[in-house]
Amino acid sequence: MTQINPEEFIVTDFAVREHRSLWGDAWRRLISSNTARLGMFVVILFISSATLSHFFWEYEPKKDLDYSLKLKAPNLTVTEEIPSIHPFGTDKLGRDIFRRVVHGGWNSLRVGIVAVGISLIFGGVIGLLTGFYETITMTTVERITLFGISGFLLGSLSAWIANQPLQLVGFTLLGLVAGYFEGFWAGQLKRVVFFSVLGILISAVPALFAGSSVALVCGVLGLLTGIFLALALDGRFFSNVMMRIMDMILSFPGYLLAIAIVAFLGPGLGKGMIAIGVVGIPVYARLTRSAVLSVVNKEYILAAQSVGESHGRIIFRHITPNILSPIIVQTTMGLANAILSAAALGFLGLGAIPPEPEWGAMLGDSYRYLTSGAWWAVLFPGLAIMLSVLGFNLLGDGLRDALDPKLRT
Amino acid sequence: MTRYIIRRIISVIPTLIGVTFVIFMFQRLIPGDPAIAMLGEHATEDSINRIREQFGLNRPLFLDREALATGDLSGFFDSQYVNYMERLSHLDLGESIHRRIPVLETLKLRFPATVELSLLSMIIAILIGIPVGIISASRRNSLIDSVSMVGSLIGVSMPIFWLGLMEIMLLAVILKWLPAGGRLSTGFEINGITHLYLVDSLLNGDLAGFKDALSHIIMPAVALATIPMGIIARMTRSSMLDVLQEDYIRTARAKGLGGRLVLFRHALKNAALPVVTIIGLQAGTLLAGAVLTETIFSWPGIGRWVYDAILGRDYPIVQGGTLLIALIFVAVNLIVDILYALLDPRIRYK
Amino acid sequence: MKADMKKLVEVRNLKKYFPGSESSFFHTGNDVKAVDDVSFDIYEQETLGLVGETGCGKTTVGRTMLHLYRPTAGSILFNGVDLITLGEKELRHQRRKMQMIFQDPYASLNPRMTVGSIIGSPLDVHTKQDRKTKQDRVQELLEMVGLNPDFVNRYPHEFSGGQRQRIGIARALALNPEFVVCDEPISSLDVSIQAQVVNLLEDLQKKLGLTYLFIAHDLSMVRHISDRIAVMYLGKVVELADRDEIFLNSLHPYTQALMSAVPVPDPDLADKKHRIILEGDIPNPADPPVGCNFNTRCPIAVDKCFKEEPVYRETADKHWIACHLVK
Amino acid sequence: MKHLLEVKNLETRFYMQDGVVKAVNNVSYTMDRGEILGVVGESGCGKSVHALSMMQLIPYPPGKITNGEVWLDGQDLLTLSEEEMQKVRGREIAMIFQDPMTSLNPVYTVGFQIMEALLLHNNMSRREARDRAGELLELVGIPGAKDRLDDYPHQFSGGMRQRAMIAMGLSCEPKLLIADEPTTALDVTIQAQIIDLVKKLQDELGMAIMWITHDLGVVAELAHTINVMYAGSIVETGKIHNIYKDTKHPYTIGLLGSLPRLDDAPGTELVSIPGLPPDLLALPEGCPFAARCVYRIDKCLAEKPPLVEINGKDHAVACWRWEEIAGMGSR
Repeated sequence: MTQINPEEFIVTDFAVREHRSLWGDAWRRLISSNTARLGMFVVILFISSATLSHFFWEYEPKKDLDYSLKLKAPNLTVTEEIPSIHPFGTDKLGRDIFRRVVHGGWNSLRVGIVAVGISLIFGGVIGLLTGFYETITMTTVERITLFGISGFLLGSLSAWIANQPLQLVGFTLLGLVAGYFEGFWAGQLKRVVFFSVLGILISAVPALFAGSSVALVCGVLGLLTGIFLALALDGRFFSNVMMRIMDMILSFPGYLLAIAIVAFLGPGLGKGMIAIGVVGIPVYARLTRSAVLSVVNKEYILAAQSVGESHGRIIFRHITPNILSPIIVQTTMGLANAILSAAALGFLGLGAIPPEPEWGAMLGDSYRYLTSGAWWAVLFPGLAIMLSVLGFNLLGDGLRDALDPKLRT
Repeated sequence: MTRYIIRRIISVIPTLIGVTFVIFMFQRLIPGDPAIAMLGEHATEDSINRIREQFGLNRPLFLDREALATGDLSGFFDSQYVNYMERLSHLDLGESIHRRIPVLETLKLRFPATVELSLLSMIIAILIGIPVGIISASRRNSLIDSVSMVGSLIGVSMPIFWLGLMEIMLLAVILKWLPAGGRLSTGFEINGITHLYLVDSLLNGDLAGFKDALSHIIMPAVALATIPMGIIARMTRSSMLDVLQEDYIRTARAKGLGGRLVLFRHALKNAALPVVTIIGLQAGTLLAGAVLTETIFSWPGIGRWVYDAILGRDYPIVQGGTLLIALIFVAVNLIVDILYALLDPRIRYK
Repeated sequence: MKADMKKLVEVRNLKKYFPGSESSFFHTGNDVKAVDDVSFDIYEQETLGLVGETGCGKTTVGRTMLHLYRPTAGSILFNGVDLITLGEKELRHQRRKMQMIFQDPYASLNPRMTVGSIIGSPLDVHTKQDRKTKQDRVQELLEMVGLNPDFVNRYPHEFSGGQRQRIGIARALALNPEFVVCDEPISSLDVSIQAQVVNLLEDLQKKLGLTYLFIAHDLSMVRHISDRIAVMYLGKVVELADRDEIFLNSLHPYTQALMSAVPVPDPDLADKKHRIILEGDIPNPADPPVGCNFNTRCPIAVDKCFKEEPVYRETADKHWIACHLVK
Repeated sequence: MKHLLEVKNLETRFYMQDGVVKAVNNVSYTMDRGEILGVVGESGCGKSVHALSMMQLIPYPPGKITNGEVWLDGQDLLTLSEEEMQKVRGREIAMIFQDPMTSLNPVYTVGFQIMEALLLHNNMSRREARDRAGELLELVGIPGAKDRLDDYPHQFSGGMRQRAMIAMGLSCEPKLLIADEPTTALDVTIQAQIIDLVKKLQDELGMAIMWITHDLGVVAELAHTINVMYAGSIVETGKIHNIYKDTKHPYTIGLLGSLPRLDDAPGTELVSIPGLPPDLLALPEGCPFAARCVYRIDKCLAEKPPLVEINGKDHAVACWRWEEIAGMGSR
């Protein structure tokens, strides 16, 4: 009975499939869905038309004025009455709507990118730090910085009251000491008493020069700071505090907050971008945090720790590449929302300052003429908003299916 | 369960304080001086000081450290913020600068209009969004599925204000079926306990009034409902798809349950959980969207009123209006959380 | 058991408590006592099996020994050095000597990194070697674990479960460690692949003189690979002895029940086996029973077991036991 | 005596994006009343898919039963419409699944989920159904069964949930209970409880049980007959003793060889099967196990061996060289 001896036994140890990276697979899936292709087409059209027109199609909004062409319907042939072709017709100042719509695209693109940029950078960093330090225990250096900063922040109130910036130094030092000696009498009453006494010394004593009641108030604040620093401050507490702040901002309806910010800061595209960006921060913070939490509990992070990789390397080599998928999807959808919000602000007169071409503002100026039949002045800017927003949303939807294929069995 | 509700209510308090603080801070962020804005550029020096005194604008923002230095503890706390919170605690929202009417009065007057509009558009969004989501989930990758999903994407990408204008153009200007704006035609009078015209007119059996109120509200409601409708449809679909892949659905089918029973009894109740949360969030977007719709349809709600106040720098109204909208938003989310706990026994019996 | 061998790792009264769900900032709710006062030694080039069911704390012991979790109490001596006293820099240096292999082949490799960089990352962290030497070392490691060196640029998702576990092993061996914690390395593999990985681990132990802590819930595989076996229940070691001593005359009722519950792949033996079926469920680790933590399910529990915790002590022939009724 | 269940060349395909997965490749076997059949194989061998195919629970798309007949008590299940199939599921054939944590609906009480099956298949009032559910929970050994009817699944431990699943499966006295890896997710001591319970219930109620698992030990303790599956087809089938004592197929030999035995002499090396599990997207022409088989000859690569009966129904094997392969016997 012949039995092949295992040594020279050729085992096809690898079913031959061509080498494919994860991003390659995702791209193939993206291309295969037609809604995603449609979305990509619209987005590319929008971006290229906006940038090309901005750099290569001269347009001076201030000089563009021609009362003779006021509110003309769209015409594709030159007639004696209308010397030039206006595919989208003209608005109340006789300006060619087509040209302004194309140039308006550049402003919407700018608002979208800057606003989403603000939300992504701030929200992303907050989400990354809270998610990471909620699970991974801090190294001494990280703990000391956290304690130091908390000491500084809490101390600033008493320093302001006593009008003595020196107290700030004292409080920060208190924080650093509490952070460094975390093990010292850990979890015992003695530690709380020790640090609260120190807190009172730092705040009340110097405040005595400013007045007895000032010293009293500062002393109370010092006591509270001491107790706070004595308790085991850790990543979880830091994450909870940050998330509560995010909830607070999120409890404000987005539009309204943006409107309030812009109204208070005054109209203008730049302020609009900041407003929409700030409103978006909590959305990205929560999204990034949940993505980080799903990655940080995986075993390859524990493996990285067991090899002794530094936190920085773990964050950039292991965590960031694996949380990109949900962030890419949210960024695409975020761009869509930013364009929509910018247009809304423009419509309310809080966005771009006329005569700057901006779709929302164009709608806002011309909707009064609707009842007198000038439908084209309202139709085309609105259509431009909807199509560009739809394009980004379609692309975002396609990206979600491509990057996280669990839904496609 | 009650422990969970109490904990949820307690956790809302810091958010509320935070919201009032944020609104207070916005108030003080304005470039320029509110007193001048109220009286106009060329007001006299002392009249400005009188206004500042009257509105307590010259008190320090938070804490008065000079007063403390002189040993006056109560003076220490006598600051704009503390007074603001004090007045807030007994619902004194101050007076409108331009019209001298207490903010609360106008609020009470205009609030029902916004509630009626938001409520109706939310009902429309739910009644259309959820069924569309369920149907496209149960017939995955079919024609209906892709049509409804692209449709809901269009809904989500729709600029409300533009849709409103298109509605007016088509239905009011060209076809003249519906009135272009306002809440009620002249000559109609509907008053009742709820101040919601549709409800009151039905209660009083005033059909003509109901028809007129409906013809006024339908266009803004549809405009306002498009975005939430799209979001709810998409969320229902993805939540149903997730649930339909769970093991207990396979167990239900293995027991011999028919497709319909599996879908509506086993899948829907689990899929409802994330949908309820989304509906809560949508309430916020609705209230904010009201500002736009009310402007186009000249709807006498608080959205339009706050917007005008913002432009007119009428701070008490801005403060009162935004605070009310934020409070509604927080309240709706609290209700959603409690509803979530009722639906999901895993939270009820911790 | 090689009596004269040097102790490589000594675990002294190790405790690891996790904050319970209710514990918030102010009051600590009932802590989950994942590991509650565990002590044992591991000798050089030995394989100590650590066996137990869900919630017994075996994985936590493995991870706390490498200071991946900070111990709540007790100490871990590695080559006589107590890890708790080491600063972060020295501890990182010490990690070269002690490595870990993980359970889930699909979660223990970074899906976005190539196999070459996964295996090479320990070298990046600890050595200043140039790219060429690192690449050669990675190729050598791949061959050592029976994988084709050309796979260097492939991604984890292109491999089967067994192959991924080999990549994990190669990563663990990159820095020539002395001690490797194998945390259920074969539990999520198919039977035929398990045997391949176990044979590989045994060959590597002989070739490189490694010391293993082999954690698993599959008693028959642990018996096959270990020199000595420790049985854990609800955070405590209930019995520790030589492999044959545990199987031929185990003393603790839980060990006996555990062994009788393991299904034997032989119909004749299966019928003859004296069957001990434990009643009830494994208690909640957040509030373990008073006295001996096995008293809720122990067939021979007496009232002393419900009052006092049994002392973990050594009987004559290096057979450690924690039970009142065993002399 | 006619067989309870007769499966004839059952074939299931999954049409995926990167190719067609041949999950089940003409599987044929029979089961009698009261028989406990062990279906054994590694992951991806099609053991669960073949059971789901019989119950027509394969999600279409992407799965599709492309061939075969499944005769249960003189009725070919594959020809039934969905409505007719619903009358069979739960009443004639019941199925319980692997992961107790997710197999019960978290938002309904355990009592309700058991009563649901009872009310569906026999016309009894809610009161009767509730009492019957209580009895069933007692039957499967859940302490204080009567007042646990209104508890939710998350208030049960893993072992308790699996018992509740068994109670649900047996509620309408099915002729065949399919258990798809019911104890894989449980601890050894809890698994022993469940196996002991299933044996008792089988004696009492006399239903046939198909126990799907990858654990050869559990099958040895429980089953009368065994089907060993590899890459979607049966490679060896027969009575327990023949398979364990007189193993013929190289794959079964390899499986038994790679299992550590409690009674092994120290230092015996495990005989592992070389190579990789089969890639169902690119199944080879000949015998699927050829790539990893030490007894491989050219014929194995060319043609797929049929299932040949050695002595009647008691032992059959699908291998060209089964005569030459020395009887494995117990090591």
